[in-house]
Amino acid sequence: MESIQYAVFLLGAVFCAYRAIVAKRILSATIYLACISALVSGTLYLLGAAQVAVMELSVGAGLVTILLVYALSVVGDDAMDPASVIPKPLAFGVVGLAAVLLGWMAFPAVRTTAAVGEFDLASSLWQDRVLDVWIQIVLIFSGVMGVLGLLSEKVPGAKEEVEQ
Amino acid sequence: MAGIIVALVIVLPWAGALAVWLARNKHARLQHALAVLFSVLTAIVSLVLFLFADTEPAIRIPLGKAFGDLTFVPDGLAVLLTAIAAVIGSLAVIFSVDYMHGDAQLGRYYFLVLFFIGAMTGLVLSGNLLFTFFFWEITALCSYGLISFYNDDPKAVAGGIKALIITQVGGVGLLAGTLIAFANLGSFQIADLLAKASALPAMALAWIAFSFLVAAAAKSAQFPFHTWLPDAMEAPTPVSALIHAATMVNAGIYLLARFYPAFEAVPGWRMSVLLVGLVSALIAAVSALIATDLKRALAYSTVSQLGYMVYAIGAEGVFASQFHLLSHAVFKALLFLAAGAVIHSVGTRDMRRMGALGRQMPFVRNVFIVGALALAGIPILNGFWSKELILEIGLEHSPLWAYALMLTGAGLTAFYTLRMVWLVFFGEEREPLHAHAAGLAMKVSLGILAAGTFITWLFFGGLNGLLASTLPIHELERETLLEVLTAILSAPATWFALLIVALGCGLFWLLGRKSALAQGGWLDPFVETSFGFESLNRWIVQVTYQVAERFSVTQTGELNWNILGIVSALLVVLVVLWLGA
Amino acid sequence: MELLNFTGLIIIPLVSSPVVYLAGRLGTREITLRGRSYLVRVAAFLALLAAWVPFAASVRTLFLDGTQEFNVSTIWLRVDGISLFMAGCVLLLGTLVILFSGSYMAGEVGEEKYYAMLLAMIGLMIGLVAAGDLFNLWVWFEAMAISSYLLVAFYREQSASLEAGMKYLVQSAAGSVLVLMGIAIVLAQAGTLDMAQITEAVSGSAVNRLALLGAGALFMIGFGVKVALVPLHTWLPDAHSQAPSGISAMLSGAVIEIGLIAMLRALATLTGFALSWGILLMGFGALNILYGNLLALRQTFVKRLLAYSSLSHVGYILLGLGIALSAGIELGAQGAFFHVFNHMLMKGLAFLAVGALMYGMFLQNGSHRALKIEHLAGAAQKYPLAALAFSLALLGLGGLPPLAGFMSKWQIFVAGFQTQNAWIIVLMIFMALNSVLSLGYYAPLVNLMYRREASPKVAAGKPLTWTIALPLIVMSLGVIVLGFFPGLMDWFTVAAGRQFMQMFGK
Amino acid sequence: MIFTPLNIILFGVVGLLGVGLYGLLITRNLIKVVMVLQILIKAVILALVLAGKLSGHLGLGQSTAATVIVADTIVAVVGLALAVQVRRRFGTLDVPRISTLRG
Repeated sequence: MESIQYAVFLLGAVFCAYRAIVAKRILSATIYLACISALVSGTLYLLGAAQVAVMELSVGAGLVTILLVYALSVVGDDAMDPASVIPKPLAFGVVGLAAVLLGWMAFPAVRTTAAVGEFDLASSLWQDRVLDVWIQIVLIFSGVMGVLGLLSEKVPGAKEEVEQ
Repeated sequence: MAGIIVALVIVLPWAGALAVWLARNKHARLQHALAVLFSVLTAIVSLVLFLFADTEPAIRIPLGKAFGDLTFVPDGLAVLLTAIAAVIGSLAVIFSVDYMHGDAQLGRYYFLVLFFIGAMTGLVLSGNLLFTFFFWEITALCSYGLISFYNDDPKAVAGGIKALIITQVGGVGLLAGTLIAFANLGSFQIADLLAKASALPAMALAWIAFSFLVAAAAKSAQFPFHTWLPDAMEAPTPVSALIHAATMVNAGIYLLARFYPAFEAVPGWRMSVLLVGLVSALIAAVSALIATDLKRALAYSTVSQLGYMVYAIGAEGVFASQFHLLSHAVFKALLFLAAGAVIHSVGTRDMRRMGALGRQMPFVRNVFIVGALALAGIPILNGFWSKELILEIGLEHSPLWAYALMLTGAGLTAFYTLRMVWLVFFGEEREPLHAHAAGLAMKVSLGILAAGTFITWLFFGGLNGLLASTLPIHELERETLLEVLTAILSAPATWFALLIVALGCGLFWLLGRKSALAQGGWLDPFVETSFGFESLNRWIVQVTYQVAERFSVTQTGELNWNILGIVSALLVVLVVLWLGA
Repeated sequence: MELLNFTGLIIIPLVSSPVVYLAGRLGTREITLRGRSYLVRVAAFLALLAAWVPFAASVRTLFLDGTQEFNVSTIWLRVDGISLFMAGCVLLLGTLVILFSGSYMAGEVGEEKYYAMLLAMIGLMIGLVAAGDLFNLWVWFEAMAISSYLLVAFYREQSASLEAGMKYLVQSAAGSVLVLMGIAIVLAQAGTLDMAQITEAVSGSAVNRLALLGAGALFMIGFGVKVALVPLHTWLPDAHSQAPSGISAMLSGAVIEIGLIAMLRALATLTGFALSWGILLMGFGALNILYGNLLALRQTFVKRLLAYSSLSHVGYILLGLGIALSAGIELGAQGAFFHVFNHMLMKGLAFLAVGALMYGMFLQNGSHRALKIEHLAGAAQKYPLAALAFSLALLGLGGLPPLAGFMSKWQIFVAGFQTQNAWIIVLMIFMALNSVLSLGYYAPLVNLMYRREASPKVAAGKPLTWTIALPLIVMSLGVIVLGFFPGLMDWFTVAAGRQFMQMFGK
Repeated sequence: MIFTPLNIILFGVVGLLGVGLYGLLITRNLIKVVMVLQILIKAVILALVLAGKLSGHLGLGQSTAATVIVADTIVAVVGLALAVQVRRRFGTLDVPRISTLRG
C-alpha cells in the first residue's frame, strides 16, 4: 500500500519534471517545478522526514517559484524555439546510459538498517552539524553580495566595449 | 682550490651576465666593458683550470632525494671543453664590441651570450646527469634567445623557435636516458653510470645509449636533426661563432665522447653513431657546394665537420674527435668572425653580390684564408692534423666504404672552401659594395684566432696525456706529439688524402671558378629541403596546427555542449570502473 | 576558539570579509570616495597579513605534534600535511593578489564587494582543506564556489564576463549535484559522514563495492568540474580570461587545486580502489596535457592562452598523483604537490604580470579590453619589470631550467621512470614531448615582448605602481630561487606527499 | 520483491536525475537552465534523505538535505541575477546567441 503511494508521488514528480523541461513557456515550466517540489515534499513526509518536507515545500514550491516568476517578469517570457542545440537522440542516449548504469551500480546499495541515530532535523542540524550552519551564514552572505554586485544600479558612463 | 676555480668558471660569466643586465642599455660603453672583462676573466680562469684537472669531483653539494648530489668534475674532457667555450667565447665577445656597436639592446645580447658561456662550462663540468640536463636546457634557451635576437625579423623568430624545438626534442632523449639510468642505478652520478654500465640490464643500457644518441644528434645538428643549424644563421654573426665553435654544437659531441665507454658494447650503437656522422658529413658538404649565403655555407661546413667528429667516435677515436673539436673550434670561430667582419662591412650575406673584397679588407682576407686552409685540411694548419687523425682511425676501425666516403667528403670540403674564398675575396667585383676595414677589437680577436690555427695542434701531446690520465674508464691510448706526427706523415693514407684534397682544389680551379655563380642544378631541390627533412619538419608543424584547429571545435562555448562533456565523462568513467571491477 | 591555531586561519578572513564590506559602505559624508577605497584595500590586506600569524603557529604545531584535530560538536577539522600545504599556497597567493589588486581594482564600482568576496573565498578555501567530514567538505566547496561567481562576473558591464560567469555557475552547480549524489551513496553504505569513520566502515565486507565505485565516479566527475579535467574543463578558458587578473590568478593558482584536494579527500575515503583512481587520474592527466597544449597553441588572447596552459599543468599534477597511487611511489605525490606550489607561483605570476600590462596599457586609459598577443610587442621597453616577470613565468611554465617549473616536473619524471613500468614511461615521454610543444607558444610570447618596435598600445601605456610591482618581484624571485634550490620546499611537499600516501592507505 | 518503497524512491531519484541532466542538455533558455538545476536538487534531496533512512541516521539525512536546500536556493538566486544581467547585455537568453567565447 505504501509502495503505491510512493509510486504515485514519484511517477508524478518524474512526469512533471519531463513536462517542465519540454514546456515551451517558462511560466508553465515553473508551475511544473512547483508541482515536483510538492510531490517530493510529500515523499519526504512519508519517509518520516517531516521537517525537511516542510522546508522543501516552503522553499522549493514557494520561494523558488516566486523568484523565478519575478525574474521572468523582469526579462519577459520569451517564446522559445524548442529545437535544442544538441541532437536530442544523442542527449537522450548519453544521459540514459549514464543514469541507468549509475542506478544499476548504486541499486544494490538498498539495504535497510534499523534507526540508530538521531532522526530529528533540529537537533541534528543545530547540535551535531552546527559547523554546516556557520558556513551557511558565510554562504548566504556571499550569495547576497553576488546578487547585490550583479544587480545594483547601472554605472553612469560605463560602456560596453566590443573587441575587434 | 680546485673547487673555487670550478665554481668561478661557471659563476663568473653568470655574474657578468647579471652585471651587464643591471648596467642598463643607457650605458653602452659600460656594458661592452663589463662583458669583455667578465668573459676574459672566465677565459683566464678556464686556462688555470688545466692545472687542476682531476678525476674526482671538485665540488659536491647534496640536494635531496630526487636530485642527487650536485657534483662538478674537472677531468680532462671537461677542462678542454671549458677552455674552448670560455676562450672562444671571450674572443667572440671582444669581436662583438665592434660588431654590435650602436645596438639598442646590448643588455639582452650580452646577458644571453655570457649566460650561454656559463651554461656550457656548467654542462661539461657537471658530474651529475640531472645538471647536465639542466645546463643542456639552458644552452637551448640561450641559443633560442640569440638566434632570434633580431626579433623584428620574422625569419629570425622562425629560426630561433625551430632551433629550440628541435634541440628540445633531443633534450627529451637526454631526459629519458638519464631517468632510465637513474631508475636502474639509483644515482645521477656520471661516474656511477660509467662504472656500472655493464651491470645494467642490456635492454635498459641500449635505451640509454640510443636516447643519448638522439640527444647528441639534435644538439650537434646531425642527421636527421640537421635542419635547424642553417636556419640559425639569422643570429648576429659573433653568436654564430659562439654556437658553431664554442658552445652549443660541441655539447652533442661531448655527450657521445663522455659516455662512449659505457655504450661501446651496446650492439649496433657504434655503427649507428658512425652512420649518423657519415651521412651528416656528406650531405652537409654537398649542401655547402651550392650555398650562396656566406654564413649558410659556413653552417653547412660546421654540420659536415661535426659529422667527422661523430664518425670518429663511431670508429673508436674518442680522442681524435675531441682533438678535431679543438681545431674546428678555433678555425671555425675564425671563419665566422672574419665572415662577420665582411658582413658587417658590406651589409649583405649573399656571396653572389660580393667579390674582389680582398683588396678593400686585406687583413680580413688573410685571416679568412688561414681559416679556410685549415678547414680544407692543408698542412701544417691544425685542421690538417686532426682531420688526418680521424681519417687514419677511420681506415683502421671502420668499414672501407665508410672510409672512402669520408675521404670524398674531404675532397668536397676543399672544393667548397676554395669556392667561398674565391667568391668573397677574389674574382671580379660584381657589385660596387663599399667595404671598410675591420675595427681594432675585431682585429684583435681575429688575430688571436689566426695564430691559434697555426699552433693548437702542438698541444696534442699534452692534451692526450691529460685526457688519458684523468679519464681512466675511457682507456685512451697515450701518444706523444712526435709519435703522432711521424705516424701521420709516414702513413700512405695521409698522402692519399692530401691528394684527394688537392684534387678538390684543382677541380674547383678548373671547373668551379666559372660555374661558381651558377645554380646547383639538380642538387638545388635537395639542398633547399635539407634532403627532405625540411619538408618533414614542416609537415609535423602543419599537422600539429591542423590537429589543434580540429580540437578547437570541441570548445563550442555553448553551455549545452559543455554539460554534455560532463555527462559523457561521467558515463565513460562509470563504464571504465564497472568494467574494471 | 583560539585564534592562534588553524581555526584562526579560517576565522580571520571570514570575519574580516563583512567588516571590509561595511568599511566600504561607510556614509559618504565622513569620508571621501577615494578615502573609502583606500580604507578597504588596507583593511583587506591587513586582515590577510594577520592570518599569517596563526599560519606560522599551526606550521609549528604540525611539525612538533603532528596532525591537529578540532571539532565543532560532531564535525571534525583535521589539519595535516596537505591541509597546511594548501593553506600556505592559498594564503601566499591571496596576500599577493590583494596587494596587487590595490591599484588594479582602484575605482572600480563595487570594489568593497570584490575584497569582501576575495577574503571570504580565501577563508573558505582554507577551511575546505581541513574538512574532516564529507558533507562538510561539500558545504565549504559550495560556499567557495558561490563566493567566486561574483568575482568571475565582476565586470558586469562586459557581456563576455557575464557569459563566462553563467557557464561557470551552471557547470559548477551540475558538478556539485553529482558530488551530492556520491555523498548520498556513501552515506547509505557507511551510515556516517565522518571521513575517518567512512574509511573504517567501507573496509568491512558488508558494503557493496560496486556502489562505492559509482560514488567514486561521481566524486571524480563532480569535483572534476572544478579541477577542469578535460572534457569538464569548458568553463575554465572563459572564466579565467574574463575575470579580473587577480581573480584569474586565484582561480588558476588556487581554486582548481583546491578542487583537486577536495576530490582526493573524497576519493580517499573509499579504500581499496587506489589503483583505479590512479589509472583514471593518469588518463585524465594525459588528456589534459595534450588538449591544453594544442588549444593554447592557437590562441590570440593572452589570458585565454594562459588558461589553456593551466589545463596542461593540471595534467602534470594529475600524472604525478596517478603515479603515486598506481605504483605506490611517494616521490610522485611529492612532485605533484611541488608542482602545485610552483604552478601557483608561476601561473599566479603570469596572470599578475599580464594584469600589470593590462593595467598599464588599458585600465589606466579607461578601457577593459582583453589583451591580445600582438599588443605585447615591445612591452619590455616601457614595462621592463612586468615583461621580465612574465618571461620568467612563461619559461618556468615551459619547464626550462633554472626556473622552478623545471624542478617539479623533474620530480614527476623521476617518479614515473622509477616505476619501471613501460606504459608509465611512455606516458612520461609523452609528457616531455608535450613540454617541448608548449615552448612553441610560450617562447614566441617572450620574444615578442623584447622587440624593438613597440605596439601602439605599449607606446600609449601608463606607468605601473609599486603595489603592482611588489608582488611581481616577490614571485619572480620565488620562481628563480626554487629553480636553484628546490630543496627549500621539501619540508612542505614531503609532509604533504606522505599524508597523501597515508590517506590512500599506501 | 523489487517494488519496495525504498526501491521506488531509488527509481524516482534516478528518474529525476536523468530527466534533469537531459533537461540541461536540451534547454536553451538560461532562466530555464537555472530552473532545471532545481529539478536536479530535488533528486539530491530525496537521495540524501533516503540514504539517511537506509543507514538509520535519518537526522543526518534531514540536516544535510536542509543545508542543500539553503545552499542551492542561493545558487539559484545568483544564477537568476546573472541571467537577468545577461538578458540586459545580450538582449536574449538563448544559449547559442550568448556564446561568444569559443575556441
